[in-house]
Amino acid sequence: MHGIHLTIVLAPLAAAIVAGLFGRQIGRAGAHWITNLAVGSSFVLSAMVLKHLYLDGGQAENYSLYTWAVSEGLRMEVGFLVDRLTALMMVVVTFVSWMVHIYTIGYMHDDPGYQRFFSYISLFTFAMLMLVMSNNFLQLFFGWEAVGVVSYLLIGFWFKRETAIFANLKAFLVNRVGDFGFILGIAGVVMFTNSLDYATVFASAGSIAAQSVEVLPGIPWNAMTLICILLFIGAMGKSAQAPLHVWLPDSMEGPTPISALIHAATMVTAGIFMVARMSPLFELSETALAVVLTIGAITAFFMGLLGIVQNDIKRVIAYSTLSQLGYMTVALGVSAYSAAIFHLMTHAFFKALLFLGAGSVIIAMHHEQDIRKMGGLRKYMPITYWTAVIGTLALIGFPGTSGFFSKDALIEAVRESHWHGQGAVYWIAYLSVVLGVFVTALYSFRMFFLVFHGEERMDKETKSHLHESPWVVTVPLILLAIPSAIIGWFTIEPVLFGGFFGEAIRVTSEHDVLARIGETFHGSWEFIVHAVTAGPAVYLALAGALTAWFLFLKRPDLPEKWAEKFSGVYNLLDRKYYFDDLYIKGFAAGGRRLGLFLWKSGDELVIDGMMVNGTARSIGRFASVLRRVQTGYLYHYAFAMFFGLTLILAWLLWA
Amino acid sequence: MIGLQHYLTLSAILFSLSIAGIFVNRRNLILLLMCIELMLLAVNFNFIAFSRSLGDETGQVFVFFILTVAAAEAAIGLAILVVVFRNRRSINVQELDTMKG
Amino acid sequence: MFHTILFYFFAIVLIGAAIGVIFARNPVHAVMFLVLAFFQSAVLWLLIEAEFLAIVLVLVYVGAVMVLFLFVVMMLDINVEEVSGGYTRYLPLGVLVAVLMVTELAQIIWLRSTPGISAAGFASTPDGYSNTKALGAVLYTEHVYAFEIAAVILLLAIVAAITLTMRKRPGLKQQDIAAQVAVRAADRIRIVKMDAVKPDTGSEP
Amino acid sequence: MDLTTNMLSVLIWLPIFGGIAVVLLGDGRDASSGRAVQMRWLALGISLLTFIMSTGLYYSFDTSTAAMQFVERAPWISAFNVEYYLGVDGISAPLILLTTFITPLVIISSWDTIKSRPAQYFAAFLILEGLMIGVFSALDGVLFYVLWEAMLVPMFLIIGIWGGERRIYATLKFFLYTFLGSVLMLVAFIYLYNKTGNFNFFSFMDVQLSLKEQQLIFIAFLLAFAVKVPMWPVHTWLPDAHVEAPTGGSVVLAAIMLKMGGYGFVRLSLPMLPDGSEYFSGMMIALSLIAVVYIGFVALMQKDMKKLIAYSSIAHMGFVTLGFFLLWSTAGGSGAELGMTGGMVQMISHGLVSGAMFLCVGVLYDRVHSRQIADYGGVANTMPKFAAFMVLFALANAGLPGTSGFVGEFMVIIASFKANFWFAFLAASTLILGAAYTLWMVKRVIYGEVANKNVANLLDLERREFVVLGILALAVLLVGLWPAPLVDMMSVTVQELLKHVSQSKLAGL
Repeated sequence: MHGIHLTIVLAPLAAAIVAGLFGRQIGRAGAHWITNLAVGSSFVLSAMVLKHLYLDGGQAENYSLYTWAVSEGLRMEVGFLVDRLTALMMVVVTFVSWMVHIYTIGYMHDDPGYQRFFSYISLFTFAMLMLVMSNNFLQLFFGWEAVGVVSYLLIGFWFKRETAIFANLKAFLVNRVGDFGFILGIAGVVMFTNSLDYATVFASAGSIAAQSVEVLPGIPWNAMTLICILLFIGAMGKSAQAPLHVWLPDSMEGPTPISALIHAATMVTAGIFMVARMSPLFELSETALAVVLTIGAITAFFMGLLGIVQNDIKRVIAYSTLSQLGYMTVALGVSAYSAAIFHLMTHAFFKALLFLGAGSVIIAMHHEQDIRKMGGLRKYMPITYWTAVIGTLALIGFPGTSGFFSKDALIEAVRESHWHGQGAVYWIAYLSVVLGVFVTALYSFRMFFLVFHGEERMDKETKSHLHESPWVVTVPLILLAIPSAIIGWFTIEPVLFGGFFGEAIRVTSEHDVLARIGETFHGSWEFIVHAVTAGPAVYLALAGALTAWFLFLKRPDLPEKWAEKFSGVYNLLDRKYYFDDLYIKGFAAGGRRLGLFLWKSGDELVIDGMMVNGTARSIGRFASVLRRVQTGYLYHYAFAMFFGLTLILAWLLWA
Repeated sequence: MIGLQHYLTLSAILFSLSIAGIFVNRRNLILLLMCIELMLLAVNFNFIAFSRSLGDETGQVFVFFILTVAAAEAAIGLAILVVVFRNRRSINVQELDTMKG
Repeated sequence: MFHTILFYFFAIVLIGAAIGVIFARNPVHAVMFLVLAFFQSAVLWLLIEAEFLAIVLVLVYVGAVMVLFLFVVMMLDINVEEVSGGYTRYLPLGVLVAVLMVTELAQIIWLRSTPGISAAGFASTPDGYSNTKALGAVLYTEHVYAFEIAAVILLLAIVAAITLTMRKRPGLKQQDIAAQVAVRAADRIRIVKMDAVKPDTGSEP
Repeated sequence: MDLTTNMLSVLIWLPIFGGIAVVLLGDGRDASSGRAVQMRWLALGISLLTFIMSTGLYYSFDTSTAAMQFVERAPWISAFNVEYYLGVDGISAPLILLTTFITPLVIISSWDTIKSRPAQYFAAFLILEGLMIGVFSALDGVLFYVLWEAMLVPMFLIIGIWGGERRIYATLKFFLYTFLGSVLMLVAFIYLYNKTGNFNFFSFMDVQLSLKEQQLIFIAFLLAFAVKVPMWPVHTWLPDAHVEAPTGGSVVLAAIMLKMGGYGFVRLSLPMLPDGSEYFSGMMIALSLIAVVYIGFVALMQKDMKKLIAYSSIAHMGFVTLGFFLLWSTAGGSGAELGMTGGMVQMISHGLVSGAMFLCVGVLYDRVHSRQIADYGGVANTMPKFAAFMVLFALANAGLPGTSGFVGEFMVIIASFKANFWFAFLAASTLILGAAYTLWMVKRVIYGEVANKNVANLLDLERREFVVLGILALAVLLVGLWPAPLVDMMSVTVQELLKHVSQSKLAGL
């Protein structure tokens, strides 16, 4: 299997290098053929790996490829850990990536940077695979940063746009804030275990939890809590959890395929994957889990609210992504790691589908992204429309769709997570995820109705050119719609309750909410019936959809009126809770001002002005006094010599 | 009896006089050169006196060399003086202040 | 006793001559005073049996160096009025330093010297002692390198003096060998390109 | 001549004599003359030959011992027991390789951009190369000092003759700063000589010194090395020197000369003065962290690309000194080896990355004759190949895993976490600050619409520039993806060194 693993990882890399360095030689067709072939074969091989591990009952493999460096007994290696968690991620990543590769052929058809784009997305696939297949923290961090960099390059793909290059810098820096915590977390792991290897670290997790550190002198902290929170800060950056979420909406400046691939399906879920992978650590710190839960809940609800007021089709989906990532984080926080991964998987399919559908709309609209200028597209773009229906239903959790299974299970898990206590944390989390369902349905259908139904608000010129997208665009939509619709039905049982992940995810028995739900689980159909009869979630979703229908199709005048009436709330949402203002005007501007101050006052005034040049100046002044002594007359010098001689003699004689 | 000390005293007086000469004569480069000759003479006195007192001829050998070098120095010094005079039409020492800081 | 009188006599004349050198208005007089000083020194050296050096002093110094001085003094058209005088300003300081120096040196010589040295005069030389011979014996053996170097220094002085004082007169025709050797064809001949001029045939009848 | 026994001498003297030959054979004419063309080929040949020979150093280097290798020893000034004593261990060998690697690249990069007196320019670099190799291999105080100071001369000339407008100010500042610092080093050497009777580094290591003595000598060394590194607050010569230096000068200055300071700390301060180092380690760590954070902010606001990179060099070198002085802050010394190895790797990596960054700026400067960020914008439109390199090196500068910039930072951050959470916290802030200042510059220079006519007329990389940057890019990636050979080269020596450092000299008194 080692050869297969290596091929899965290296094929996209090789394709990226060829397409990137020799793009001109192989031409446009060459670039998309080679990258598609590489990623396609990665997908096929990943599927084989998954089959081998699941159906054939193969053993998880954990091995190192080569030693990166060894110092002080700390082995820093590059290696693979391929268990079912990894294999599932590999399949999801390579599948979505492949779809996006195909889709790109149509979407980027006229772009001058065609080969470069293919090179980047293949490179991304490589980096993401490195991340998920890693068996140690070093390689995890490598993949972590590498996907960040490719994301940086891709957001700034249209580097002539000022907004794009602003967004990519912002994305990278905010991610770096997360990585800042992440690397400290890794350093903490090394401090307590002197190892970077997952297996070794997990084996000694208990001993970490038994120790404490004093970050602030005099206040001992549980070492595991510290490490987990630091690691989670990394996840917050990458998975765009509040308050490090600000980069994700802006990242929509990148081409739509990468919004689907990177900023919806794969990279942003890296944080979720990482926490799930670290479950043996997180399980040992309830404080850290409570932090995870709270952050996730806040993100899930409040970011969803923002989606309601956005008008850019991609930004609406971006805020939806934020909200769904919040859901996953909540699942992590209640120790339902499997549920988080399950939602991650279904979300990857339907969110990629929605993004690609949005991209299809954008092509048709000639790169118009404002949903207020769309409407009634249903009859022009039937395939896009129907796939969007599936995607939207999955997103809001319509019974039977994949999103329904994952989200409902997740909400159930939160409800069962009584071990967090009945206090504020529990209720914040529970209310957030439940009310979030309503919000999700509201913004999803708002967008859906505004784009596909209602009056046609686009101008004549655009309207005359409206037509369905070419097959390279629609085929991926269809291929993604299929799992979006049905995969939940088939996989919920094994993934959540069947111990699919085995040893990959470790949950202590008192945290194991999924096991408790599993006791009452009797098949997918029962699950649907149970949800429809018992839970408020399904009805909230329907209510949200109806509200959207009422507000944006029936009475489109109402939202505007309300926006004026409640302008305070509306502004708060429209300005995204002022986070951007805080970061740009507060931190970024403050940093620049501090830099200017340190440079002008510290370096130039104090060090250079007073210390360096000041010394030089005072020496100069002293010298200009002294130079008067140097008259230039030789006899003066001779005289000084003799005079000195007599004085010395006098001193020797009479002193 | 005339001994070492008398000669040394004489030499000291001669030396001091030539120093005074250097201070006093600041207009004339030739006089400065002559004062230097006088100074060397004073040094020679010391050498000879000590040589005799210690009964070692090396001191006198030194005087021999000093005379040689002094002759060479006088020749070059005078040559420089001639060049200076040719260039500046004067041998006034106070005008030679290019070393002024 | 006779020795003592001679010493004091010549010493006083020597000091007087030195003072003369310093204060003489006319440079020629100064040179003459210097010559006198050298003569007195030679005699004083004779008194302590340094005959060779005494003679050399007279021959080389008085005979050659002083004459050189005289030549220069006379050759250069020095404005005596301008050169002399003006020394009164520095006179007190000069005298002060001189007196201070003499006092200090005298104190060292008379009060602080090793007891054995201060006592008597110089020891008399053994019979058959020849100052010149003794000097030669060390000069050409022990100090032969220094001797050679001294010769080189003298040669250097000759060369230096000549090169310093030699000058090119504008009218003089001289060969510049370096320039002749370094010359290239391009410097000597210049090829001028011109349009060929046809003989004007039109005007020919 | 047996190469393995005289290897170091050959490496030192080949470029020096080569440089002298280039000066003697070259004339003072400008780059267009045929003689100048021959001379740069000669210079390139010599530097390449040196590099090829130095690979022999790598292949026959024994990584299993901490003892000095390729030792050459001969009396030099016997009156003072001064020796011509050379040798390398795992600390100096990588730095020598870095030197021989960078110099040919510098020569190629200045191939026809130096218009006046090119032969002398190349000769200066060759001589500088030899002297730098000498500093890295000298094991005798006087030899070390002489080479250390001699090194200033070619650099002084390179900045002073081929530099920019304010070159005189910059050279004077550079020279006085570095010279003042190193004079005290000589004093310290003489003091140690009085104690031991020779200038041998090993006898300096073995001699017993009281705490007071160690403190004073440490300060003397500190001034010399801190200026070279440069540490805050004696860093202000570096931005000025870099800005005024020609591209090649900047590259060598950043890539190799700054490493002298770090090298001095590990070769002299730490093993000779363990207790003095311990006494001052808190201060050293504080200064290093100030360098990382303070300079990170200052770099953010620079308007001149070279100044920005110069400031980022200071911040990166802060990691080096941080890694070196962690020993006494960690519990039981755990993390010290990691930190020191990290510091060493960081030196090598910084040599590659900052050199490459300066070369990138040089490429732009050669075309537009401006280093101001504001004069550029949208360079990627006209120079796509260049943009790719620039972005790669910028990311390496920001410490991206997979590039060499990451390796050292990672090790040092991990080690400093073992010492104190806040050390690691402040050190890790470079992740944000480094990315901010580097990528902000990239954003303003590389990305965006074509800003002006100069940018619109830019020509992409020539083959020569492409080769130089390509080689550096490969090196940066190689070290980033597989640092094991480099780390293995150092590890035994670092362990041995730490054994020395953790042994107090006070016990015997």
